[in-house]
Amino acid sequence: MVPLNYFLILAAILFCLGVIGFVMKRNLITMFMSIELMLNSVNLTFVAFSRHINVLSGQIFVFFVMVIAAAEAAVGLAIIVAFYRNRESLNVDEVDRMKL
Amino acid sequence: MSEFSSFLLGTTIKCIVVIAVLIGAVAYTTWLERKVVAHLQIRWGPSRVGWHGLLQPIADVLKLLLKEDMTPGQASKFLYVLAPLIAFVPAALSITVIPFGNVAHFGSQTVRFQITDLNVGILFIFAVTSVGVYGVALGGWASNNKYSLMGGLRSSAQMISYELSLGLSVVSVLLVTGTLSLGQIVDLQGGRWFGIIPKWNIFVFPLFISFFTYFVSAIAETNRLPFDLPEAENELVAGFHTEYSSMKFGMFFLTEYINMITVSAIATTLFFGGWHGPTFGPLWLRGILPLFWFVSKIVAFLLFYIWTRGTLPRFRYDQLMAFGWKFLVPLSLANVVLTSLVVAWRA
Amino acid sequence: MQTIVFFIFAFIAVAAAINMLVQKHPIHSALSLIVVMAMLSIFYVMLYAEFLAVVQVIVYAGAIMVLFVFVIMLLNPREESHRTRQNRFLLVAGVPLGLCLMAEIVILLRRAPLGENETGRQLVGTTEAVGRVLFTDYLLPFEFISVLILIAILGAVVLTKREL
Amino acid sequence: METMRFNLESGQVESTAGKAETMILSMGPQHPSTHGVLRVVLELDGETVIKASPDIGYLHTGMEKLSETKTYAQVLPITDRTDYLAPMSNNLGYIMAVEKLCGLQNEIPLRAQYVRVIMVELNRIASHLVWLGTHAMDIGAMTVFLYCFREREQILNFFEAACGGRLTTSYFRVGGLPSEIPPDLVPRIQKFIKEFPGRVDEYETLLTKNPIWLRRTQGVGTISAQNAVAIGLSGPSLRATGVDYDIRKKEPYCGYEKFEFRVPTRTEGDVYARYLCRVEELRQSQKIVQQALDGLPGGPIRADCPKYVLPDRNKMKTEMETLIHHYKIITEGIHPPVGEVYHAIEAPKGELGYYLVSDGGPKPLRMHIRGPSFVNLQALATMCEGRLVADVVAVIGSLDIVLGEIDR
Repeated sequence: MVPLNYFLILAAILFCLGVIGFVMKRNLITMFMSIELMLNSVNLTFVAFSRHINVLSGQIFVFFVMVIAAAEAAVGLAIIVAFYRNRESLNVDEVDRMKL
Repeated sequence: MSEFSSFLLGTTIKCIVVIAVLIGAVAYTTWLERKVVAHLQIRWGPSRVGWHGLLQPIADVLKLLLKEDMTPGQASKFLYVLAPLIAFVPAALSITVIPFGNVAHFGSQTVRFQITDLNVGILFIFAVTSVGVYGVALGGWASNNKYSLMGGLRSSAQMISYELSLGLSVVSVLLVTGTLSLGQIVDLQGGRWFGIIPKWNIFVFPLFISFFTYFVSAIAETNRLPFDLPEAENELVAGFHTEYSSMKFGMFFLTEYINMITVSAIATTLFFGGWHGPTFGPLWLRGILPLFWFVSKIVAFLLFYIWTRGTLPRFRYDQLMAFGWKFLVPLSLANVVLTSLVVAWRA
Repeated sequence: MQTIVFFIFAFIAVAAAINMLVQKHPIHSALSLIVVMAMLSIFYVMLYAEFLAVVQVIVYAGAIMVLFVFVIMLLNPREESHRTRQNRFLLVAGVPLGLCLMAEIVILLRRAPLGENETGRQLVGTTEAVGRVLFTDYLLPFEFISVLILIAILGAVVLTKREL
Repeated sequence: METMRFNLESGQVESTAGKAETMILSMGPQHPSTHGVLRVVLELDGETVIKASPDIGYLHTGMEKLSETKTYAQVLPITDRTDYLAPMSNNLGYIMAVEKLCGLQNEIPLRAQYVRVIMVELNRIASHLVWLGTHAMDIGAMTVFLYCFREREQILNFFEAACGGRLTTSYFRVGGLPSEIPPDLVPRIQKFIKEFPGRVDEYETLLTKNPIWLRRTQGVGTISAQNAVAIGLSGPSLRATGVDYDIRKKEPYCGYEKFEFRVPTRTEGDVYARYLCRVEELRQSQKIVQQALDGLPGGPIRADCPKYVLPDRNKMKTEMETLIHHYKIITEGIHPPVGEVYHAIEAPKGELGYYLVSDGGPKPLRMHIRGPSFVNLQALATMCEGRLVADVVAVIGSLDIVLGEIDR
């Protein structure tokens, strides 16, 4: 039996890597992937706690997070594609320009 | 711990045997395909290497192994090498949960003809096969060839679309059987109605519709005619594996045939009673016969595959997508509703 | 035994996550992320959440990440360059900030009163158990989320239409 | 994806900054379904074709120029190699042009004319069979291909029996035929022709009503009758648009007016219409061959015109004058009168015309071939615009082009 702490620390490491990626990366798609990494690490804590306190709710939340992540990916990637069409770039620094 | 190690040993042996048999089966599926298609087309097919060309698959493998292994100069090398592996491994993995025979007794040992009976068996297969898309998509992308890229894009779109109707058509089977474990699904299909009709799922009322949607989407999932758009050789040269040669190409080839076998095996398991069939004779024969029924059902499916290949022309890409989304998905959705109504009415 | 397995896979997960940040081309990052997700699926199995483990692979690796790879292949962007015009300090600040955050969480975890699993009950997240809870206690959120995903589909379709 | 545009005129790849998202796909010259060495430069938006520019010349062998250095008899083998799927038609077109040049067009004996019709119509069947097989294969139906080649093989055997060559027949001669056909050939062809309608039914069961085939071909590669005439389409591709133009009917040659047959037309002008027209032509050609075989007259096989036509070999051995004519024709070749002539026949692919200029010498001063494939290929760009890549393949297949004739 692996202690709960191990999972939580692993999740923390993954979450922070996600944060670092989100702050450092300038590519919209990679930033988006960093967000997914954060979501995943949170999922891991949910499942770990669910196991720890013997309630299934945690797993249900993970299920919901996955569905939301799917929705987010669909919309987010659509936005990225639209952005790329207009700017021919994926650099996030160019998002703030309002006009073409 | 000894129980654990004997389990480990048993499973390892099973895995090795299954993979070996599977690859042999693939080799002879290619032989079967070439032979049957040849006879459909009034020619002989392989007939020089061995009796009726029976050694042809071995010659083919040797040829593939000995061919020069080329990598395009501008290709993304790592992904280019990785892609065939990504395609191959999930295909081989998905066979692990399929029960291909009854429990047999050899002396004191009892052997179950299934590597492992997961209680999420079907979901496992879906999970594993959904990873297989990467092999095709990345293979197409990494080759740095426009034809390959288009093949890769086409195939990822196609596989995602048809996975939907594939999943939905399986849902109605789950509604009727009430379990995700393939072993239990097969067990439920034992016995007969009125002493004649076997209790196969295909004969349960709305399930023949789901069999239809399942099999059509399965043909699309395995990229076979009339849905072989990703490698449509007349438009895209060879699609995603245009640039592949030697054993890397062989891996893709192997994957396609393993997928055919897996899909047929799942169809057999879900709809045609798996390994069930008449058993008779001495004990050893009773142990072997289920295996025989299972294999013959799969061969029947493979023959159907080959027959369609010999008969039908190919869809166009947009028609394929329209067929999937406008016909198959609504049909399988309606079928799920119908099945649940039937199940509710029975309960 | 389990702990050893955990450490092996945890190491792979972290390495893959770091690789995701280090890689310049988005497609390599995406592949690393897929590895992380596969590892998480293994952890779910270790935590007896078998349904989630499978769904993790189907949804994340099989659908979401395919979408990512698909978009990357479609746009075929060049390798990322780190020469950004603005916000250069983020580059410098990012790593320390993240490390600080990590340190905080770890310190908090060490203080948190996390006892061992008190009840002897072994909770297994089978499909049936998860489904039962989902369709009784969480029916309303479930319905809401299905509407949400429908809206997302519509949104994605509208966004990718050529004339915005 | 790529901001480059291929300029066919200059042969350069130009940058079109700001016009992103189009991809240049060079389809061919080594591509499984561009029927030889055709290169089509496609400008794609996703999979939609914005512009299709055929790029030809990969098979150029200078046949027309080469003909100016050969005697009239030596040009004949060159014509085999233009449309190599219909060598008999090419031979006939060329030979008839030379005959016209020499003023022999009314001297050809009836038997020779009938044999010519039989051979040319068999060749039409063979050519259409290759078209049908490859066209079906382009759309993914493999089996038809082998069925078609089974019948084509028999026809090639007939050619071999008649003239010794299967693809490079070089069969007809100025004034008639080189030799009498073998005695067993007529019953063999009879037998084949009797079976043939059943074989066509066989192909049609696989395709004509197949829903996938219909979806792939109906409404694809449409061209209006007006456009088709403007481009100069001919043959089945033209008739599929509703224009009832067949040289065999409009300007009968070789005694086509004696045979009863229908010229199939459709009005849709799409790939499916072209398919139906050609399949019907298979049946009509079968009828013509049947009639020609039934009414095959006896008599001489060469015109009696010693200045242009080789004499009978036995006569040559006994008559001094004939020997001299033979010697002159063999050593110098024939000397048609000064003038120019154009003669067109209905080849399997459309109007095949030979234009010859004679300065009175033994070699043509100029020869030009009006090949149907070359003209029909022009329609490709209009037919493909706005369609998908897969349609390009279907359209190329339906145009039935042979690169040997296009590049010449």
